[in-house]
Amino acid sequence: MSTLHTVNKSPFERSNLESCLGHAQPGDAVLLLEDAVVGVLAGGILAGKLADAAQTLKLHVLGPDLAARGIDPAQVVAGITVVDYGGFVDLTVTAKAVNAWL
Amino acid sequence: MSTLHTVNKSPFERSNLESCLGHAQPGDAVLLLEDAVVGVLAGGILAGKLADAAQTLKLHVLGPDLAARGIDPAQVVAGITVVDYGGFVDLTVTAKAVNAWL
Amino acid sequence: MDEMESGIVKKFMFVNRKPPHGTVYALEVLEMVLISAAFDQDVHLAFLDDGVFQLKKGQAPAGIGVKNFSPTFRALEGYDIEKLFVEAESLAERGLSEDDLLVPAEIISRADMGRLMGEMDVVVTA
Amino acid sequence: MDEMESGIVKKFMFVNRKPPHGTVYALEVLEMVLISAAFDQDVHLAFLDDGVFQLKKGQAPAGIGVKNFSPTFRALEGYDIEKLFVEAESLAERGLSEDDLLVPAEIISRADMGRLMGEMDVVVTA
Amino acid sequence: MKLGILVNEGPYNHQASDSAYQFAKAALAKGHEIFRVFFYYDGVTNASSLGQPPSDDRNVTKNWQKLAEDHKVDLVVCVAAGLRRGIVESNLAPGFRISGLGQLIEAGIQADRLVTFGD
Amino acid sequence: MKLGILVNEGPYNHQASDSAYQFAKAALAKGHEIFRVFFYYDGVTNASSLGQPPSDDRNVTKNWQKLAEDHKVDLVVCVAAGLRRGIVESNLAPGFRISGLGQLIEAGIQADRLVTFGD
Repeated sequence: MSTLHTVNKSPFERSNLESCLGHAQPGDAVLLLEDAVVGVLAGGILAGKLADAAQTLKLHVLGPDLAARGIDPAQVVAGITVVDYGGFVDLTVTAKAVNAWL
Repeated sequence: MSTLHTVNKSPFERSNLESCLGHAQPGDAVLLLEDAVVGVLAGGILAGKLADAAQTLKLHVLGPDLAARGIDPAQVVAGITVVDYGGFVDLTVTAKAVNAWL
Repeated sequence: MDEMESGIVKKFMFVNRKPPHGTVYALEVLEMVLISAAFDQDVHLAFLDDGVFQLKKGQAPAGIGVKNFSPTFRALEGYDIEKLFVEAESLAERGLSEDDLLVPAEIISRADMGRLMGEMDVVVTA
Repeated sequence: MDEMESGIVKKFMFVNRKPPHGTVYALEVLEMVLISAAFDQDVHLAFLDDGVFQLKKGQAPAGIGVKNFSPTFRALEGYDIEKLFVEAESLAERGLSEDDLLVPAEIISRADMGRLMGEMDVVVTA
Repeated sequence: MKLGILVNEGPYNHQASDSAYQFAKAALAKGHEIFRVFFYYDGVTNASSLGQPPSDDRNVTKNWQKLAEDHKVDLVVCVAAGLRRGIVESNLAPGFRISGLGQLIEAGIQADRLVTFGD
Repeated sequence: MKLGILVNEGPYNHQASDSAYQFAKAALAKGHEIFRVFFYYDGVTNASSLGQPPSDDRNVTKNWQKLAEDHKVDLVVCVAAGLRRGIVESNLAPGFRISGLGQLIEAGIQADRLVTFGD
């Protein structure tokens, strides 16, 4: 079974997304929530890195956190799935363990 | 008169040192304190960037914070001056304003 | 209050480098800014790095259970706080443009932002 | 206590990614680790990113007015907590080497650290 | 499924406790059990009875209390972290209890998943 | 010279308040005046009378109180930030006073330098 990794800080400000991606195993799920959601805009400089990561990891972003910051789900990098809190719970239940990259 | 910039977070973890260096004006003073001091080891990957910055800025690091983290002042990148809290006060008084990169 | 009539006018800058909602800083800085209006100072607001998201249009935080304070930025003009500066490079790196901003602001380069910061008497960051 | 005799043994990992002293996390994680020893679990400590500085020799925080808890790492062995893993790349990036560490620890690659994390039942990070 | 939750930060300054609350609500709505919510580090300040957020803002402490009332969720504040930060019996909000760190390790053992929210 | 200090974080979780205290002590030792220390955001929790850190650790609140006693330093806690976080008159440590954010702006105007400590 795979791990769910959560990242809650802006990848422009902190290294925790980078560290997460450097340790996650193929097939693991990653959820970006809280301030981490600012990194997912298709026009941003992290788009390429996220698209690459989506080749081996299951990337998700929390919809309520996107909405809070005025980010249209249509502008999110392709390959990242938008979920709500219920989806976060489902990812937790499906995973073997949850690894929070604080 | 110049500005004193303070940076208190690890430059390996956060972007605030980078942002500080991108905005500081020639002749400004920069003080690394608290967790930011972990970036100053001559053998670390930020040594080159700090040495470059020391060409135009007056770089300082807080000695008590180095000691707390077991870092020998002799291992600090050349061009960075070690100061104590009194030195921090002197830098503050000498500057026109203090800009904390939190 | 005496302090509001000190006669001293300083260049104040409130620096915003963090996104809204993940921390309270954006909201509480705004409270500082509103208070500062009563003191007749030369107030500047700077938005750089992730702080540019504070001015993003369309913020709807009901789903995370917190209040939407972003319309308050529109009220700043009524307090004569009109010097809002947004860093161009910060917008571009994040895939944002001037059209994304909910209030008029002057878009300036990183180099100009650095120079402007250097002119300030008091810089407050959260 | 009943919970100490549950018979369940899980692989626990305490992940340390922050330097000591700038925040309380390193100290309070250590308190968690010490308590976990009473529960007969399979306890792992991981030090990566800036967390490697927690194990740096020669920490002397008297000058910043806080207590030096780093000797506590030497006491872990007495609690049968002996699985300490330090990431090689994190050390190298920071200009540190195995000689800088105040306790014996297994130095492993980032790839191995990722695999080890993937084997855990419970991962606690601060 | 039985879920444990660890909250590392106080209310308002960080979104962590809001996210933890929304997660807990969603988990309960899906029929899962919250085995325990443990408050550590600055997370202990979620349990202050003295907080009075502006009336147009959410009240994080009351959110937790309602969850405890409606679903009998066990809200545990770390005694040592609380002492450091001034969260003690005299200002503990109803619905929370103070106990030791062992309660967190127990949650890690007994719950099927432990989910951490922090800075 | 007259110095103002802004403290944005609570004690223990972040070093910010320790650094601010050491800075203030060093400034006083050099003959400077501390015009005011203003506690904002989570910084308000520096003023809790209920904190009881372990006996072998420093007591940040007492450090501030001693500074106020010995040097008449004005320690001001933001009323709005305090209300949010449960720092109110009933648990305010002696030596601190609660007032409005205007006290911070005034410090920015009246002091020769304003120095910020935070996360």
